[in-house]
Amino acid sequence: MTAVAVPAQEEKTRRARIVASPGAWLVWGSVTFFFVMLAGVIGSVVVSSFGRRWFDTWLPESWTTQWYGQAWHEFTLLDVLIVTIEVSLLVVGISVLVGVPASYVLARRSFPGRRVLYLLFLLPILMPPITYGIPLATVLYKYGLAGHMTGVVLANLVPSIPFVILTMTPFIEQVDPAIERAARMCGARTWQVFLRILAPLLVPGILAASILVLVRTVGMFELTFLTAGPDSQTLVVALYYTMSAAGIRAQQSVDAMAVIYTSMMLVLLVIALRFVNPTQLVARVKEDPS
Amino acid sequence: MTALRHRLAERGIDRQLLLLVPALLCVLILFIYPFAYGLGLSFQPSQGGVFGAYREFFADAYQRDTIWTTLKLSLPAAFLNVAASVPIAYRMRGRFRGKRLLTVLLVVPITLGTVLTAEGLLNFLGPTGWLNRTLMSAGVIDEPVRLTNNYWGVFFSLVITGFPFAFLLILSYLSGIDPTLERAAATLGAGWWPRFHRITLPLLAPGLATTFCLTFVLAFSVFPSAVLVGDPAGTTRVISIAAYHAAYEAYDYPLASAIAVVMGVVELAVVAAVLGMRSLFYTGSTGGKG
Amino acid sequence: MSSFDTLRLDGVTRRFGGKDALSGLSLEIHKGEFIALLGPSGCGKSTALNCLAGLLPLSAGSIWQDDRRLDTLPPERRGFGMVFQSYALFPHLSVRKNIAFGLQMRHLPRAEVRRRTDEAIRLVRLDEHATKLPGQLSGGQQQRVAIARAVVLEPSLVLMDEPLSNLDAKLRLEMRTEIRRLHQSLGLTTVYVTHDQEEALSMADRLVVLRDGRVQQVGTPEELHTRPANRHVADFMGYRNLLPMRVTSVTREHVGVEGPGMTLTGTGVGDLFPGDEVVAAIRPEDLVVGEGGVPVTVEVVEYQGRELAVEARTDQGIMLHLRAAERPAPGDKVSVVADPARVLVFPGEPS
Amino acid sequence: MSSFDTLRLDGVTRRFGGKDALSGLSLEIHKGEFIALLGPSGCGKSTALNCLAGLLPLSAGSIWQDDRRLDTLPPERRGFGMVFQSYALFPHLSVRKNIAFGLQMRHLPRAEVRRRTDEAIRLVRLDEHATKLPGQLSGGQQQRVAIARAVVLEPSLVLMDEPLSNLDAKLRLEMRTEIRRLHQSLGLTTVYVTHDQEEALSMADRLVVLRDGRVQQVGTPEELHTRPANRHVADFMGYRNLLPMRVTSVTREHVGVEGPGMTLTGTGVGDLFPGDEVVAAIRPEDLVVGEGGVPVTVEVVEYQGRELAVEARTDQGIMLHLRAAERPAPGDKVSVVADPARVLVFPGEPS
Amino acid sequence: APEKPKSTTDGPVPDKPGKAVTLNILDVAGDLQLTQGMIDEFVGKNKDQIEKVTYSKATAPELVGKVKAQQNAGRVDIDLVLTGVDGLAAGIDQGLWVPLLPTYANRVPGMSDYLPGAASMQKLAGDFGVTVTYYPSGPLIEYLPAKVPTPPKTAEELLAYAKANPGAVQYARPSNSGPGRTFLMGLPYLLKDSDPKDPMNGWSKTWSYLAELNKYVTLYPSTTSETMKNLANGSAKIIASTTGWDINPRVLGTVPKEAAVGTLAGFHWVTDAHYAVIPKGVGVDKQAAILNLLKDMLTPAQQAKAYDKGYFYPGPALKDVPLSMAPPESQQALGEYGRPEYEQLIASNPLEVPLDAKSLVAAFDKWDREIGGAKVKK
Ligand SMILES: Nc1ncnc2c1ncn2[C@@H]1O[C@H](COP(=O)(O)OP(=O)(O)OP(=O)(O)O)[C@@H](O)[C@H]1O
Ligand SMILES: Nc1ncnc2c1ncn2[C@@H]1O[C@H](COP(=O)(O)OP(=O)(O)OP(=O)(O)O)[C@@H](O)[C@H]1O
Ligand SMILES: [Mg+2]
Ligand SMILES: [Mg+2]
Repeated sequence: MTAVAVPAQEEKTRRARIVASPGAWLVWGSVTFFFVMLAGVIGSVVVSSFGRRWFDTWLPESWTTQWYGQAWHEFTLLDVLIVTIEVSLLVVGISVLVGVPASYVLARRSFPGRRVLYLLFLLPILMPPITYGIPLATVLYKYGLAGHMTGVVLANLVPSIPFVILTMTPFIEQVDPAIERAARMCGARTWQVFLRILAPLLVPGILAASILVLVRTVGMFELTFLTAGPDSQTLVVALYYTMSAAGIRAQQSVDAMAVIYTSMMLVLLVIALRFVNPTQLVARVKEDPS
Repeated sequence: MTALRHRLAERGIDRQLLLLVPALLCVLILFIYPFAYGLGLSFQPSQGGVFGAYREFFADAYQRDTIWTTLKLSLPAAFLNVAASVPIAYRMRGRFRGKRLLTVLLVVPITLGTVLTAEGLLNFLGPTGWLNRTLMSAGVIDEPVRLTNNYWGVFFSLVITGFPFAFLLILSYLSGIDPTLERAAATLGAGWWPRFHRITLPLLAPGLATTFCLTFVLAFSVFPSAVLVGDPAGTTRVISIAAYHAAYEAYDYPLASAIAVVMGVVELAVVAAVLGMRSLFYTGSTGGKG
Repeated sequence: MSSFDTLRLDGVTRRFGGKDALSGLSLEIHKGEFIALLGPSGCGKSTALNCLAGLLPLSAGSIWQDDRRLDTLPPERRGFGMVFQSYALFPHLSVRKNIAFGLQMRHLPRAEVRRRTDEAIRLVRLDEHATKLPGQLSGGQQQRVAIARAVVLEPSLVLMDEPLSNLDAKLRLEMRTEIRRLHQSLGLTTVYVTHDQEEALSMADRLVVLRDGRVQQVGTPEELHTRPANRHVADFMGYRNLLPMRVTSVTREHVGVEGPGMTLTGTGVGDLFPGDEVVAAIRPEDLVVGEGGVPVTVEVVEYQGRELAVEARTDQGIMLHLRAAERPAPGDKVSVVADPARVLVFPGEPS
Repeated sequence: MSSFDTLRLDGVTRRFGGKDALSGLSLEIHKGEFIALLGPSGCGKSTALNCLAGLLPLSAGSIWQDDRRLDTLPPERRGFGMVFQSYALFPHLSVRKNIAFGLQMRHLPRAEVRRRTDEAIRLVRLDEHATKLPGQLSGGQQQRVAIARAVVLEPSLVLMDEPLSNLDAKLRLEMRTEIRRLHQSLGLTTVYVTHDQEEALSMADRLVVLRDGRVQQVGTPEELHTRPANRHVADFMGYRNLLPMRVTSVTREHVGVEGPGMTLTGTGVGDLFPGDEVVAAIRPEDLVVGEGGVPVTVEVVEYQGRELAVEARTDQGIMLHLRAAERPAPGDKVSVVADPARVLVFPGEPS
Repeated sequence: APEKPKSTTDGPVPDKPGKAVTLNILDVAGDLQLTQGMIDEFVGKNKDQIEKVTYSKATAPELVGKVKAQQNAGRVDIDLVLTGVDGLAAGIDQGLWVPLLPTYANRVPGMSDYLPGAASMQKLAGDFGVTVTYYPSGPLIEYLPAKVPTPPKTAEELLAYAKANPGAVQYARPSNSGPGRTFLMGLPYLLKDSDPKDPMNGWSKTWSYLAELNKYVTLYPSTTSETMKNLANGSAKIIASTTGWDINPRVLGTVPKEAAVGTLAGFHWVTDAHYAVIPKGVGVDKQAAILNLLKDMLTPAQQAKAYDKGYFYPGPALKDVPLSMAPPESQQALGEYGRPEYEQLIASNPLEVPLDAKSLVAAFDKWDREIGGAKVKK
C-alpha cells in the first residue's frame, strides 16, 4: 500500500503549498518553540536526576544513578509500578465500558431528564475531591472495599466515568446514525452494534479518552491516597510524598522519581499510540488516497 | 403493557436507556451520597449559621479574590490550549512522513505529571536555569528574567499539561469530519480560511466546547503547580489553595467544603455558558451521504 | 419471526416537526409479493420504508405481522433486510465483511457465511473489489455492496430504497433481473422504492403511488399505467401533457373537451359534466403527427435513442410533448392527433 | 480565471494503489460544450471529474486551460463548480446557506446573494424546504441542493456527477431541461457524468464513453448510438443482444453471419473476413416478430409502460431480448427478424 | 481481601499480643529515615510479636482525612502513625488517637530519660503520642562564605543585609517549610516581642520586621529544597535553615559542602520532634505489640540510629546517646559534614517548644495574607 512512489510533480505541488503559506510557518514555528521549551523542561529534570551535584553551572559536576537506586528501594517501586499499572488499566477499562454506552445514550437520544443527567455526570468532574473524598472513603471502608485495590479503582472511577462520558459524546455525535441502523437491519443487537460497529469507528475517541483517563488516574493523588491500603499505593502517592512531605530530600531524588513516573506513562502512551491511530478511519480512507 | 411501552417510547423512553444504568449507578452510589455529605457539611459550620461558611468565604476579600485569581489563570490557559491546538491539529490532517512521530511528540507532555513539570520549569526557567543562562550568555538580558514562582510559572505549567490534552482531543475530533466537505467548499471557491472557519470550525464546535470545558476544569482546579512553581501566597493563590488550607491546615471541613462547592459552581457557570453556546451549533453526523 | 402471511400497515403516519411526511398509509402486503413505492421526490417513500423497518417510530398507526403487532419491536428483531438510500455501509469493514456482517450476526457456520458471501459478491459483480473499504469504491460499487448486504440474509421482507439509482443501464437491468430472480426463487417479499416508473412497472406486482405523504393509488402496473386515478398519478406515470380544458360534451364512452385553440376527445375518469374544468392527460408517445389535429409549431427536437422527443407549441402558446419517428426541424408546422382512448380527462382540482 | 476557450486534458491518469482508475484520458473541451461522461459503474467517471476539479492529484498527465497549466492549481482557484455524487452537503448549514455559500465566498453584495440563492432554490423546487438542514431532507431533495449549490455560481465549467440519479422521472426531466437551459443561457461549459445513456444522449453535445478507466469512444450522441466503435460501447448503448457468431460472407454493404441455429445479415464495423469470430449486436427494439426469421420460444414477458419487453430463447438455448407491441404468452413460438442496417457486427475480442 | 478486625479495640492492653500481629506503619513526617532501622531490628528479634510490618508514607495534612474515613467506617488499617507536631495536633484536635498515656507510660520506661527539650516536646503530645526523635532545629541562617564574607549577626543586620542586597535573603513559605516556620517562630524571641506564643497579639515587632524584610525579598519558594538549590546556585545568598537542613543536604550534595551556618544574636531554639501515635480502632493486641516496640525504640542503643546522616541532627530524644554509639556510616558522615559547634550552641541557647497548632495556623494565615500575599494587594 505505502510503497507506491509518489509522482514527483505531486510532491512539488505539496512543497509549494507549504512554502507559500505564512500560516504554516507560524504553526510550525510555534510547534518548534514548544518543542524547544519542552526539551528544556524535560531535559533539565533528566540531567538533574543523573547528576551528583549541580550548582551554578551548565551541567552537573559528575554523573550517578544513585538517585534512581535510592528511590527504587525506598518505595519498593517495582510493586508500586505494578499496582499503578493494574489500577490504571482497570480504571480505564471499566470507565470506557461503562462510560461509552452512557455517552451513546446521551448523544443519540432525547428523553425527559436528559439535561439533569448530563449535569449529574458533570458534577464529579467539577467538584474537587475535597468535597466527597473523605465520605467516599468512609463508604468504601464501611463495605470493606477500601484499603486495597478495589477501593482505589472504585474511587478513581468517580471522576473517570463522567470524564469518558463527556469526551465521548461529541465523538458519537459524529458517527452517522444510518450506519447503526444498517447494522440493526442486519440483525445486530445493541451490544453487537457497539462491539462491531461503533467501537471500531470510535477507536480514536476511545483512545483519546483512555489516555486522558489514564493520565488523570495515575496522577490522582487524593482519592488514591484516601482509599489505598499499604500494598495498594500507586506511584503518585510515592511521588507526591517525595515532593511535598516533611523532611529533607535531595532535589535529584525528586527528579528521579518524576522521571520514573514520566517514563512509565510514556511507555503506556507510546504503546497505545503504536497500536491505535488517533485519526478516524473514515477520514483516513478519504483523506489522501494514494 | 405494550400500549404503555408505546407511549413511553414516544416520549423517548425505552430499553436503550438501560445503557445509562451502569454509569448512573456508579455515580449515584459512589458520588452522590459522599457529595451530598460534603455539601451538607458546608452548611454546618462551627459558627455563623447555615451559610456561615459561605459568608466567611465571601466576606473575606483575601478568600473571595481567589476566584478571580483562578479565573485569570485558567481561562487564558484553557483558551490558549484550545486555540493553539486547533491550527496544529488542522495542519496535521492528511498524510505526511513522520506524522505519527509528531503526534506522539505533541502528546508526550501529557505524561509529565505536575511534579516533573514543576521541577522542570523550576530547573529550566529558574534564575540560573538553561534559559536564563542562554539568554544571558547571548547578551539578550543582563539580569535573569523571573519566569517561575509567579503567575507565568503556573501559566506555563498549565500550558504544558493542558496543551497535549487539548491537542489529542481536538485531533481526534477533527479527524471525524468528512474531508469531502472541505473539498466541496474548495470547489465553491473557498480558500483555506473560509473553509476552515465556515465549514470545519462549526462542525468541530461541539468537540471544541467539550475540550475547552475539560481543559478549563483541569486548569481551574490547579493545585500542585500553583504551589510549586507559583506564588501560593500571592499572585497564584488559587481557590484550591484556599480549600486546601481550610481542609488540611485549619481542619475546617465545613469551610473547605463550602470553598469546594463555590469552585464547582464557578466552573459550572463557565461550563454551562460554553455548553450553552455549543447547543447553538450543529451537532450530528459530520460526514457521509444522506 | 422469519416468515409470515401478511403484513398489514394500518394508518401508518409519521410526522416531522408538525408536518406529515407520511400520513395514514394503510396497506396489506402478502407473502411473496413485490410491492413498489413510487412517487415524486420527498413524497414519503423512504419514510414509509423506515417506519416498516422500525428505524423511525410511528407518530400514529400500527403495523401487524399476521396477528403480531410489529411496530413496537426494535428493528433487529423484525428480521427484515434493507438497502438504504444513502447506502450506510460500514466504513471500517471491507466489502466482504460488510456483506458477511448480517450472516455473522446470525451465528451461521463459518463455511456457510463464506459461501453465501461469495455468492452475493458475485451477484453484484464485485469479485475484484471484495477486499476494498467502502471509501475506496465508486458510487455504483457502493450501492451494489448495499444491495448484496441486504439480500445475502434472505430476509422474509426486503426493503429496498432506490437500490439501482447509481448504476448504469446495463447493470441496472442485470440487477433488476437478479433481484426479481432472488425474490422469486427464495420466495421473499419485497418492498421496493424507486423513482423510476419504468423500473416499478417492470418489476412490481403492485404499485403504491404516494404524493405529499398520502397514498394516491394502489394497483397493478397495468392499472396504474392505463387508468391512473387522478391527474397527479397520471402526471407521474408519464402523461407529460396535462392540458387544462373545459368539458363540452359527455357521452357514455367519451368526453369532449375544449381548450385554448384546441378540442380533443378523451376518456373521462370520474364523474364529469359539461362545463367542468378538467385536465386532459396525454403521453408524448400518444400524441402523433397526423391529419386534422391540433396545429403546432415544432420548437425543440431531442435525440433520444431510437425516437425523437419533440416539443411543440400551439398557436396559443401551449407546450406539447410528442414523439416523432422522423426528424422534424424546429419551426416546422405540423398537426398532431391523439387516440381518444388514450386521452384521459380528470376533474380539475385547484392545484 | 473564469472564462476560457478550451480545456485540454492530456493523458490524465490516476492510479489507486497500483491500479489505474483512469488512464490516459485526453480530451479537448470547448467553451460552451456539454460533454457527457458515460460508462459502466466503476469505470472512472467520478475519478475523471475529481481530477478535473483538482480534488485528486493526477498520477500522470496534465490539464491545460488555454495555455495555462491547471493541474497544479488548488481547486478553489480553478473556479469550477461541482455536484458531488455523494452530494457532500454541509451538514450544519440550512439549504439556503448551503446554496448561498459559494456566492458568499465571492463576496457578492448581500442582496444579490439573496436573489440568486432564491432563484436557485426555486429552480430545484425546494422553496418549502429552504430552512431545513440537509439531514432533514429526503434523498432527492438533498441531491437537488447539491445541484443548486453548484449552478448558482454560474461557473465557467460545471462538473456534475450523476446529478439526477435520485430524482423521479418527472422531476428528472424538468431538471434536465433546467440544466440545459442554464447551460445555454449562461454559456456554461458542462461535464456531466451519468449512468443513464438516455440522459446522456438527450443532453450532451459530445459523449465520452469510458470502460475500465480507458476511453472507448468520443462522439456525438448519434454517432455513438448508431455507430458504436466496439462491442463494449454497443453493449453499453443498449444493444442488449450480443450474439457470438462467425462470418460467412462479406459484401460491400453487408456481412453475413451465422451462429448456432441462426443466420443474420448485418453491417460490419471494422475489417471482417469470412471465418472471423464476431459478435452481432442488436437492440431489443430492432428485433421484431416477423416472417422467416429466427424461430424462438417466448419465455418472459414484462410490462414496460407502452411496450412489452420479451425474453425469448432460440432452440439452441440462446436468449434474445426483444420488444413486442402485442402481448405474446410465455411458451408461444414466434419468429423474429432484424433490419440488416441495424445489426452491427464487431470483431470478436477475447473478452 | 479486607481484613476483619480480629481483636477488640478497647479494654486493657495485654503485655504481649496473643498472636504475632502485622503492623501497618504510616509515616507522615519523614521519620522512618531515622527509625526504620530501629523498627526492623525489633521486628527481626521479636517474630513472636510482630510477624510483619508494612510501611507507607504520606503527607501530614491528608493523614487526618484518611484516618477519619477509616474510623467512621469502623475499619482502621493504620496501626501506628509517625508524625510531626502538625499531624499530632490535628489528630488530637479531631480525636483520632488512642490515649496511651498515662495508663501505659510505665511500659515505655525510656520516656523518663528524655532530653529536656524532648521532654518539653512530649508535653505537647498530651496523653496521645510518644516522642521518638527530637532535635532543636533552628532558626539558623545558611550562606556560602565565599559570597557572604561577613554574615549578619543580628536580626537587624540581616534586615540591613537584605536591604543592601535585594533578593539575596530567602526563606520558604512557612506553611510549606520547616526552616521557614522555624524562622517565623524564632523571630519573636530574637526581636523580644511581647508574647512569642501569641502570633495574633504578641508579635507586633515580628510582623513589622517581616513586612520590612518583605520589601527586599523577591521570592518565597514553596519548598525548603528550593531555597537550598537557590543557595547552591547563587541566586540566594542567605537562607533560613535548621541543623538538619544544614547537614543533610550537604551530605546529599544538594548544597556545597563549604556552606556555613550562622546564628542571630539572642536566638532561642524552636525545637521539633517526631511522635508515635496509635489511631483509635486499633486492636489491643496490636497496641501491645506497639508498646513493646516503642519501649525498644526508646533505648539508647536504638536511639543512636537517629543520628542518621544529620537528617534530624542530632536526632535522639534520650539523654546520654553520644555520636559514638551511632552506626559507623552516621559517624563517618557527621565526621565529615557535621559541625562540632552545634553542641555548644544547643547547650547555650534557650529551647522553646513550637507554637500550638491553632496559633501556628493563624500565624501562617497572617503571613500569607500580610507578607506573602502583600505583593498582589495594593
Ligand atoms: N480510494 C480508492 N482506492 C482504491 N480504488 C479506488 C478508490 N477510489 C476509486 N477507486 C476505484 O477506481 C475505479 C473508478 O472509480 P470511480 O469512482 O471513478 O467510478 P465511477 O465511474 O464514478 O463509477 P460509478 O458510476 O459507480 O460512480 C473503481 O473501480 C473504484 O473501485
Ligand atoms: N428529519 C426530518 N425532519 C424534517 N423533515 C423531514 C425529515 N426527514 C424527512 N423529512 C421530510 O419528509 C418528507 C418525506 O421524506 P422522504 O425521505 O420519505 O422522501 P422520499 O419519498 O424518500 O423522497 P426521495 O425520493 O427524494 O428520496 C420530505 O419532504 C422531507 O423533507
Ligand atoms: Mg428517499
Ligand atoms: Mg462515480
